[in-house]
Amino acid sequence: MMPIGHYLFLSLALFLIGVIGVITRRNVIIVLMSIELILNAVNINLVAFSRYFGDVAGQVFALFIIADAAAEAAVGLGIIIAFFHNRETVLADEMDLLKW
Amino acid sequence: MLDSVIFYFFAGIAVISAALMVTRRNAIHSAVFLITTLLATAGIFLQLRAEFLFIAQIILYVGGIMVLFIFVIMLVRLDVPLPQIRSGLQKWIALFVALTVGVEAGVVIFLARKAPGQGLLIPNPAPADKLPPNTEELANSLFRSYLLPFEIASVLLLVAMVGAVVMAKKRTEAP
Amino acid sequence: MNSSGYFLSHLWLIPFFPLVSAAVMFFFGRRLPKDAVNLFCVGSVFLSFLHAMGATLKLFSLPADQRVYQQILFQWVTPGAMPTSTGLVNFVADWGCLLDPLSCVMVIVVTFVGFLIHVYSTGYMAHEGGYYRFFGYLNFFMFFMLTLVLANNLLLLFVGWEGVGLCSYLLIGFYFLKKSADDAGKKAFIVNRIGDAGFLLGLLLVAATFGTVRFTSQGLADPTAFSGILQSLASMVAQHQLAHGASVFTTIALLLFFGATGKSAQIPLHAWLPDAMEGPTPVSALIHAVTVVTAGVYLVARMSAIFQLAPVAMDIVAIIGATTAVFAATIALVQTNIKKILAYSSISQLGYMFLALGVGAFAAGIFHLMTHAFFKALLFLGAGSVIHSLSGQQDIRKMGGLRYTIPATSVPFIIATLAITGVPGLSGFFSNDQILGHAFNRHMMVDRYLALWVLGLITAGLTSLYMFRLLFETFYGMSRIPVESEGHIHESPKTMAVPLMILAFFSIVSGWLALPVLWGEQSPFERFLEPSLRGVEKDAGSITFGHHTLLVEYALMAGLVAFVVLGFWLAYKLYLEQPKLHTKLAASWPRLHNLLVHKYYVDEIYDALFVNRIKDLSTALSFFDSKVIDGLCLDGAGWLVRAFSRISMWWDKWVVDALVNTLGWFPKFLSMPVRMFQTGVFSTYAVFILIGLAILLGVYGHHVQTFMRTLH
Amino acid sequence: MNPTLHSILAFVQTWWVELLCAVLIVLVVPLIAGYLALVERKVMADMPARLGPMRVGPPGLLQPIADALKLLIKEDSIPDNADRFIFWLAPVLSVTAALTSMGAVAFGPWFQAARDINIGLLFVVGVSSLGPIGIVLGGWASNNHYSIIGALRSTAQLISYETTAGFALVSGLLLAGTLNVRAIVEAQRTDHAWYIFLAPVGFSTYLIASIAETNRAPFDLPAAASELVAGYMTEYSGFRWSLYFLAEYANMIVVASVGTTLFLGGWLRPFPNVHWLGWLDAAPTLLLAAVGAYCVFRAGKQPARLQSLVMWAVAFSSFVVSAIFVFASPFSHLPLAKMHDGLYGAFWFLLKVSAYIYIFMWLRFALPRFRFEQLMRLGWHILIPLALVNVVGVAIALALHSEFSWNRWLATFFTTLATLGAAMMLLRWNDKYSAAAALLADSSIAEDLHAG
Amino acid sequence: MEHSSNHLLSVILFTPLVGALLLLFIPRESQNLHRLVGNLFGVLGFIASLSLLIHFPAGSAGYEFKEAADWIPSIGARYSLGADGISVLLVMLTTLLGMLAIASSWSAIQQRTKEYYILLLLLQTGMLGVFLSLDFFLFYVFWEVMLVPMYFLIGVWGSERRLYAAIKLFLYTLAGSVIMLLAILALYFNYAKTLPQGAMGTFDIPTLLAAAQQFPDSLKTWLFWGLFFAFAVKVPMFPFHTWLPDAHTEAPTAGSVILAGIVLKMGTYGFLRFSLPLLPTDAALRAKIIHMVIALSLISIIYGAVVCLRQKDTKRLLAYSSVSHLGFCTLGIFALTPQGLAGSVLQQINHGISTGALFLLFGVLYERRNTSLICEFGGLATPMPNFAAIYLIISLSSLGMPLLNGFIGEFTILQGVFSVSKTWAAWASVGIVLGAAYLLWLYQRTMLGPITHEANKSLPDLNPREYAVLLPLVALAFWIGIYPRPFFAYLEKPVQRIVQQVNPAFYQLTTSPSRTSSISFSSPTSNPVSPN
Repeated sequence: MMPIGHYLFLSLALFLIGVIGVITRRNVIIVLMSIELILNAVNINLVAFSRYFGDVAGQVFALFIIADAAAEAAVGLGIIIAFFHNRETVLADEMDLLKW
Repeated sequence: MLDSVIFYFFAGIAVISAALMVTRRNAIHSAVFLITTLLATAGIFLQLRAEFLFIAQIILYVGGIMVLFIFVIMLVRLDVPLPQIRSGLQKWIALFVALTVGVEAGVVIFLARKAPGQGLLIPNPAPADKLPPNTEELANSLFRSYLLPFEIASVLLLVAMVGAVVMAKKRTEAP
Repeated sequence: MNSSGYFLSHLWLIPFFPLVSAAVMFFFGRRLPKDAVNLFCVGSVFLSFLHAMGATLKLFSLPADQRVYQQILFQWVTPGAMPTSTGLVNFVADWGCLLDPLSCVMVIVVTFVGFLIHVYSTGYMAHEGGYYRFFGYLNFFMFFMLTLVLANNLLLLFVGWEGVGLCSYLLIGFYFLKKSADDAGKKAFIVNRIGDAGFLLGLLLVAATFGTVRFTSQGLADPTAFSGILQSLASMVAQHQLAHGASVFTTIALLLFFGATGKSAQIPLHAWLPDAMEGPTPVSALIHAVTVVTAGVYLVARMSAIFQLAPVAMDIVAIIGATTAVFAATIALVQTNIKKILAYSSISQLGYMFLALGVGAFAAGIFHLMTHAFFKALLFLGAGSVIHSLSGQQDIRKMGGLRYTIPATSVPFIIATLAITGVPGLSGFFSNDQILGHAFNRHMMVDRYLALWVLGLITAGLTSLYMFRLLFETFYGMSRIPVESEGHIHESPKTMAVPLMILAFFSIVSGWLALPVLWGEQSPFERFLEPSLRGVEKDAGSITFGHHTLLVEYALMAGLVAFVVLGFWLAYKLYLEQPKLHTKLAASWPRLHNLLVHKYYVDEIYDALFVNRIKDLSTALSFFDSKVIDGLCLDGAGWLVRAFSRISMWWDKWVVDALVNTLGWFPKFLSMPVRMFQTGVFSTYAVFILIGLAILLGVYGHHVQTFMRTLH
Repeated sequence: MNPTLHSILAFVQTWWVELLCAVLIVLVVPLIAGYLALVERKVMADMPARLGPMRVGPPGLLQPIADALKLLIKEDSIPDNADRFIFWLAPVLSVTAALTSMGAVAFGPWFQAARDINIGLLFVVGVSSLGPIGIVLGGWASNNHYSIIGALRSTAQLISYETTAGFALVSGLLLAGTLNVRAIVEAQRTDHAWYIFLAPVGFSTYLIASIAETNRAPFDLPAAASELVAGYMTEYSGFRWSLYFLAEYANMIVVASVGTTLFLGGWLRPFPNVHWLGWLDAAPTLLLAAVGAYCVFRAGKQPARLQSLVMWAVAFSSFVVSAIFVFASPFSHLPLAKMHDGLYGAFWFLLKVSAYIYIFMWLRFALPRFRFEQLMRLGWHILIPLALVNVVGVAIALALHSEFSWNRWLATFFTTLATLGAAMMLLRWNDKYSAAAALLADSSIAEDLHAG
Repeated sequence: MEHSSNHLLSVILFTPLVGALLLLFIPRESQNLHRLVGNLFGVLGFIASLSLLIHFPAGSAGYEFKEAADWIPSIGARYSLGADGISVLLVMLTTLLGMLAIASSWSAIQQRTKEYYILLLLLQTGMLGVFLSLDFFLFYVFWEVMLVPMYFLIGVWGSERRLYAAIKLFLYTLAGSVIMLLAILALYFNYAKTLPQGAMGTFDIPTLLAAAQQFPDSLKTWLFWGLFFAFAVKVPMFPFHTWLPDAHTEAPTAGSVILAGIVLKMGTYGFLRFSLPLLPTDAALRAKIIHMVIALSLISIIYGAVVCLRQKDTKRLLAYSSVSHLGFCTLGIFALTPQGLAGSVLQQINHGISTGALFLLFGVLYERRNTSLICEFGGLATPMPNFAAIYLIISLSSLGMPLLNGFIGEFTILQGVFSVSKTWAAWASVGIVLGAAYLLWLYQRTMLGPITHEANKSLPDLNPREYAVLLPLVALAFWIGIYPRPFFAYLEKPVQRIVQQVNPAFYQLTTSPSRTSSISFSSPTSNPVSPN
C-alpha cells in the first residue's frame, strides 16, 4: 500500500490550486468551479483516511459533500443567472453590494 | 505496484488538469479540465476501493454538476474569453498567502510523515480483496448511523432546488 | 321440550314476516306495483297468522301445565354487573320469544284482526298516495306488536312498546302535509313517552329487584340455568325476603301501570287517543282499537304476579280504570265526529278492562280485550266504510238514514253495536258480564269495591246510550247528508265488505267461549289462561273471589241487561223518536254540555299546566344562557381583560420601549470602525480567510502535527 | 521463467474471459453498430414492404462495411471558428462513455468485462451519463447555431429522462436488492419471475425513458434532420461523425442490455422455474442446428460461388456452436462447460436485446416526432411523477410482502393498479393544464433558445 | 404483550398527519387533488384503525399495543401510547367520523381547500393523540394541538359570526386547559416528592394515577377540581357550555360533526380516565363531590333539553341537545358502576354517531340552502323523501328509540345510575321525555307539513356521496341497537378495572350465589365477574 502522505499531498495540491483560483479569478463561474475543486480535495482526504482507518464514515461524509456541492452548484448558478439577467456581468469585483 | 502506478497516473492527471483549469481563459475549457480533474479523482477513489463514491462522483459531479456548469456557461455566453486574472496588489498578496499556507501544510504533513515509528504510516489497512462489499457497507453506515444527516442533506437539496428554481425564474416586473 | 315442532321452534318467524315485508316496502316499495305491495304486505301478515295458528294448536295439544314455550335467539343487551338484592348479577336481556296462553290469545287476535284490517286497507287506501308507505308502516307496526306480545322479557317488550309507539306516530302522521296530523302524531309519541319513562323506571326497578327482566324461565330447555321474574319472585316470597304488599311491589306495579296508562290511554295520559283519529281509519282500527291500546292491559296481565302482591296498586288500577270508563263514556255522549266517539268508546272500554284487572279478574280483562278487539275493529272499519262511502265525511250530524243505502256496512255495524252494548247472546254481553260479576264478587268480600261495580254498571248504561245514539244518528232517521254529496254515496268494495262480515261473525261468537258460565261452570277461556295468570302464591296473598250462586249470576245479568235497555231507550227517545229533544236537553244544561264537548278541558289544562310552563321555562333558560352566563360572566371578564391590556399597552409604549430604544443606540455608535473592513468584494474576504488560515497553521501547526502522529 | 512474464500469464489465465470480453467490446461493437444500422434500414424498408439495401453483398449484407469504408476515407473537415480542441474531444468522449459503460454489462453468466464490480448497474448508468457532455461540447465547439441548439436540447432531454430512467431502475433494483448485474439476474431466478411482471410500470417508464436517452425517434429532437440539420452533428463528418454514430448505437445496446438485465431476466430463458418448459433449453441448439441445416440446404442453390461459401461457413459455425451446446453440459469441470453456459445465456440475452432494439426501431418508424415542449412535459409532468409513484408502490408491495407476508403477486398487483390509477390521474391533469403549460413552455423555451 | 413491538398506534396516530404534510406539497390550485388526498388519508386512517379493532385481544383489561420512547428526558416526558377497550372504541369513532367529515366537505368547501384539509387532518391527529396518550405531557400537548385547527376551521370557514365563536371556543377551552396544566404539574411534582432524591419524575399516566391513590385527600380534591374544569368545559357541563352553541352554529359542517362527535368526548374521556382515580378516599368528601357533579349533570340534561325547545337555529338546537346527551354520559360516569361507565362510553359512541349524522344532515341542507334557521325549512319531506327517512331514523336514534343505538346507551346508563340512586334516574328520565319532544318538534317543523318556502320546492334529494357518508352511520346505529354485544365486550374489562380502582366497595357487595342471576359470580375478591 501507498503511504497516506501521497494522498494528502495530492489533496493539498488540489486544494491550493482551488484556493488560488478562488482568489485570482474574476469570473464567478470559474470561482465556483474552483470551490468545487476545493471540495474535491477534501473528498480525497476523507476517502483516503476512510480507507486507511477501515471506517466507512469518511466515505459517508464524502457523499454528503458531493450532495452539498450539487446544492451549492444549483443555487450558485441560479444566483449567477439571476445576476446576469440583471447586471449583464459575471465578474466578481463588480458584485460588491448585498442588495440593490 | 499496480496501485502506485494507478495512483500516480490519476494524481498527475488531476493536478495538471486542475492547474490548467485555473489558468485557461476560456470558461468552457476550464470546465473541460475540471471534468478531467474530477474523473481523475474518481479514479483515485476507485483505487482507494471506494466504488460507490467513484460512481457517485461520476454521476453527480461529472454527469450532473458539470453539465450544469457547461449549460450555464453557454447560457450566459461566457464562452468568449474575458480579462480574467485580476490585477493589482491583492493578487500578489493572495498568491503569497496561498503559497505560505501550502508550504506550512506541506511541512506539517511531511514532518508528521517523517516521525519515526508512528504517525501517518497508518497501521495496515485491510487488503483490497478482504474489504466488505462497499455499497452495502456504505448503505449500512448511511442509513443506520447517519440517517439524520442523510435526511437533512435531502432537505438541503430540496431547499437548493426550490431556491434555484425561484432565482432562475423570470421576474415578471422588470427592474 | 324437544317435541316442540316446526311452528313452536319457528316462533320468531311470526314477527319476522312483517319485518321483511316492511323492509321490502321501505327500500323498493316506490318501484313496486300495487298488486305486489298487496301480495307482500297482506301475504306476510297472513303467513304470520298461519304460524300463530300453528303454534297455538301445538300449544293446545300439550297438557295444561306445560303450555309454555320459550326460545332465546341471542343475548341482546349485556351491560355488565349490577347490584341487586341478592348480590352482583351480570345483567342480560336476551332476544327471545315466549308463547304461553296469554301471549297466545294476544298473538292470535293481533294477527287475525290485523290480517283482516290489512285486507280492508287494500280497499280503503286504494286511491291514496303513498300506498306502499302506508303498508310498509302497517307491516312495520305488525312486527313491533308481535315482538311486544311474543317478547320473553320486559326489555324486549319495551322494544315492541316503543316500536308500536313509533309506528303509531308514523301512521297518525301519515298525511304529513296536514299540520293537525303531524301534531297528533307528535302528541301521541310524547304522551306515550311520558308513560314510557314510568315504564322504564319500573323496568329498572324490576331488574334491580329480581336481577333479571325475563318473565319466566319456564319453557326453556334448561329452566334452572336461567333466571326469571316469576321464579325469582317465588323464591323471594318463599324465603320471606319480600312479603305480600311490600312497597317495592307497589312501586313496580304503579310505575308499570303508569306506562300502561300512556299506551292504553287511561287518565291521566288519555289525551292523545282522540287526536290520533287524524290517521287513516284502518290505522285507527288496528292501532287504537285492537292492538296498541291493549298493550297496557297485556302488560298488566303479564306482570299479574307482581300486581297480585301489591293490593294498593291493584286498587289504583281499578279506580283509574273505572273512572276512565265513566269519564270517557260521558265525553262520548256529546261528540259529533264518528271516529272520536269510537275513540272515546275505546278509552272507556279500556277503562273497563283495567277495572277488571284491578279487581283481580285478569282473565276477564283479557277476555274483554279479545271480544272488544273484534267488535271495536268492526266498528272502526264500519265507520271507515261509512266515511269512505260519504267521501270523507266524519260528522254524524251530517249523516243519517244510511241503513238501506249501504247495507253491507250497516248490518255488521249494527251487530257490532249490539255486541259492544252487551245485548245478550253477543260477545260483549259475556265479557261485560264477566267483569261486572268479578267486580261484584270482589264487593262481596270487601265493601269498598261496591262503588267500582256501580261505576261499571253505569258505564254499561252510558255505552249503550252513546252507541245507540251513534247508530241512530248514522243509519236511521232522516238523512242529513248535504245534497251535493248525496249522489256520490256508494257501497264499499268487496275487499272492505268481506272483512266486515268476518268480524261481525266473530263479534257474535267470540263471547260464546264463556257460555258455560251460564250453567255455573268456569269459563273455558279462563281455564286456558289460568296457568299464565296464576301468580306465585295461590293461598297467601293473591286475590280470591267469593263464589256466588247461579241465581246471583242471573240477577247480575239481568241488572246489566236492564242498564243496557235503559241506555237503548234513552237513545231511542232522544235521537230517533224526538230528534229535537237532545238539543233541548243540551241547552238546558249548557255548562255541563260544554264541559263534555270540551272533554273536561283536559287538553287546555295540560297546556296551561305543563306545555306552556315548559315553554316559559325554556324561554327563561335561554335568556339565562345568553344574558347571564354569556353576557354577564363572559363579557364582563372580557371587559376587564381589555381594560387591563390598555393600561399595560401604555406602559409598554412610553416606558419600556423608550428605555430599550435608548440602549439600542449605543452599539450602533460603537460599531463604526468595524464597518471599514467590509468592502463587499468577496475575494477580499477570501483573502482574509486565507490569511487567518495561514496564521492559524503557523501558530498551531505543531499541534496538528502532534495530533496527526497520534493517529492510529 | 521470467517473473514479470509469469505474472502477466497468470493474470491472463485468471482474467481471460474478461479480457476477451473487453477486446470484443472494442472490436466487435463497431461492427455490430454497423449491422444494426443495416437492420434498421431493412426494418424501415420492411414496414412499407420494400427491400432495403440489396446491392452490396448477397442481400446487402456487406453494406455496413462499405459504409464504414466510405466514412473513413471522407475528408476530415473542421469549421474555421470551431474550438479545435473541444471539437476533437467531444466525439471521443461520447464514444468512450458508451463503450466503457458496456464493460459492466453481463452478456451471459460468464461474459462480462468488469465482473467483480459490485456497483454494476450503477456503473453502466453512471458512465453512460457522460455521453451528454460529449454531445454538448460537440455542439458548442462547432460554433454553429443549429449545433448549439441541438446540444442544448440534447442536454436538457438527457438530464430529464435520465431521472426517469433512474427511478424506473430503482423500482427494479428494489425488487432485486442488489446492484450487481449477475446477482440481479440470479434474483430473478430465485424470485420465480422476471421483474417486468412485478414492476410493469417500471419497465414501461424505463422503455420510454431509454428511447429518449438514446435520442431516438420519436424523441430525436437534438438530431432532428428536418429542424436542426442534424443538430449537434451538423459540422461533423467522416470519422468523427462515425464516432458519434457508433456512440448512438452502442448506447442503444447499453440501454437495451440494462433493460434486459433488470426487467427481462437477463440470460434466463423464459419461465426458468417452470419445469415442463424445460424443452426451451434445447431451443438455441435446435435453432442453430436449423439455421445450419437451412444453410446447407440453400448453399447449393446460390448463384455465386462466394455466396455458397459463405453459406457453408455459416452452416459450419452453427453446427460447431450447437455441438458445444449439446456436448458441453456433461463435462461441467471443463472450461467448455463455462463456454456452454455462457453461450447459452448469451443466446437468450442477445435475443431479448434484439427484441428490445426492434421495439426501438418499430417505434421510430411508427410515431411522429414530438415538439420539444411536449417532450419536456411528458418527461417532467408524467414520467417522473409516475416513476416516483411507482418506486413508492413497489416499496409498499415489498413491505407488504416482507412485513405482512402478503403474496408477492397480490401485493404487486394492487400497487400496480394504484400506480396505474395515479397514471390516469396524471394524464387527466396534464390534459387539464396542458393549455396553460403549453403557453408557459413555449415562451420559456423560446427564451432559452434566444439566450442560447 | 407480544404487540409491544408493533407500531400500530403510531401508524394510526400519524396517518392523518402524513396526509397533512403531503397536502403541503400540492399546489394551491389543484383543489380536487386536495380533496382526493384528504379523503384518501381519512380512509387510510380508518382502515388503519380497523386493524386495531381486529387485533385487540378479547377480554383485555389493560392497555394494549403499548409503545414508548424517550421524548424530553430532562423532565421525564415520554412519547408513550396505549389503548384499552375504551380508547379503541373512541379511536374508531374518531377515525370513522373524521373520514366521514372529510368526505362530507367535498363540495361544501370551495375556498382554501388546501388549508382546510390540512387542518382537518391535523385535528384528527390531535384528537387521536388525546385518546391514545399514556403520558400526561403528551396528552396535554395533543389536547392543545387539537384546539388550534378547530379554531381555524371555525374562524376561517364558518358563517357570519365565526370570529366571535372561534375566539370564544378558544378562550373557554384554553382557560380550562390551563387549570388542567396546573393540575398535571401538581400531580407530577407531588409524585416526584415521593421518589428518592435524584430520581426522575414521570408523566406516565398509569404510574401517576396509581401514585395519586396515596395522596392526601385534600390534595386529591384540589387535583380533581383542577382537572374537572378542563373536562367540564370540553364536555360541556352546565355552566361552562355556552361556547358550544356558538361554535356549532358558526362551524362548517365537518367542524360541527367533529366537534359534536369527538371533541366533546375528550371531556368525558378525561373524566373517565383521569378524574375518577383522583376522587378522594374519604367517603363523605367523595359523596359531596359526586353529588355536585351529578347535580351538574342532571341540570345539564334537563337544562339542555328545555333550552332546545326555544331555539330558532337547527345547529344551535343540536348543540343544546348535545349538552343534554353529554349530561347522560357524565351521569353514567359518576355513578361509578360498571353499567354506568359502560353505558356512558357506549352513549358517547352513540352520540357521536347520531349527532354527527344530524350535523351531516343539516350540513346537506346548509349546502343546499345556505341557512340553518328552522323557519327557513318546512315540508322538506316532499322534495327530499330519502333525506327525510334517514333524518327520521337518526332523530329516533338520538331520542333513544329501541332497536337503535341511543336506547342501549341511555338504558345502560340509567340502569347503572338506578342501582345507585333512584332519584337521579328519575330526573334523568325527564330528559328522555323532553328529548323526544324537541327532536320530534324539530322534525315536524323542518320536514313535515306543506312546503313553506319557494326555494325549498326543488331541493335535490341526497346524492351518492351524501348517501355514502350517511349510510354507514345509519347502519352503525342499527348495529349497536340490535346487537351491542361486541361493544360491551370491548368495554367490560376496562370498565371493571376502573370500578375496581375507584369504587372497590362495589365489588364487596353480597354475592350469594343465586339461582336468580343468569350468570352468577364465584369469587368476588380475585375475579369479581367470572368469565362466563
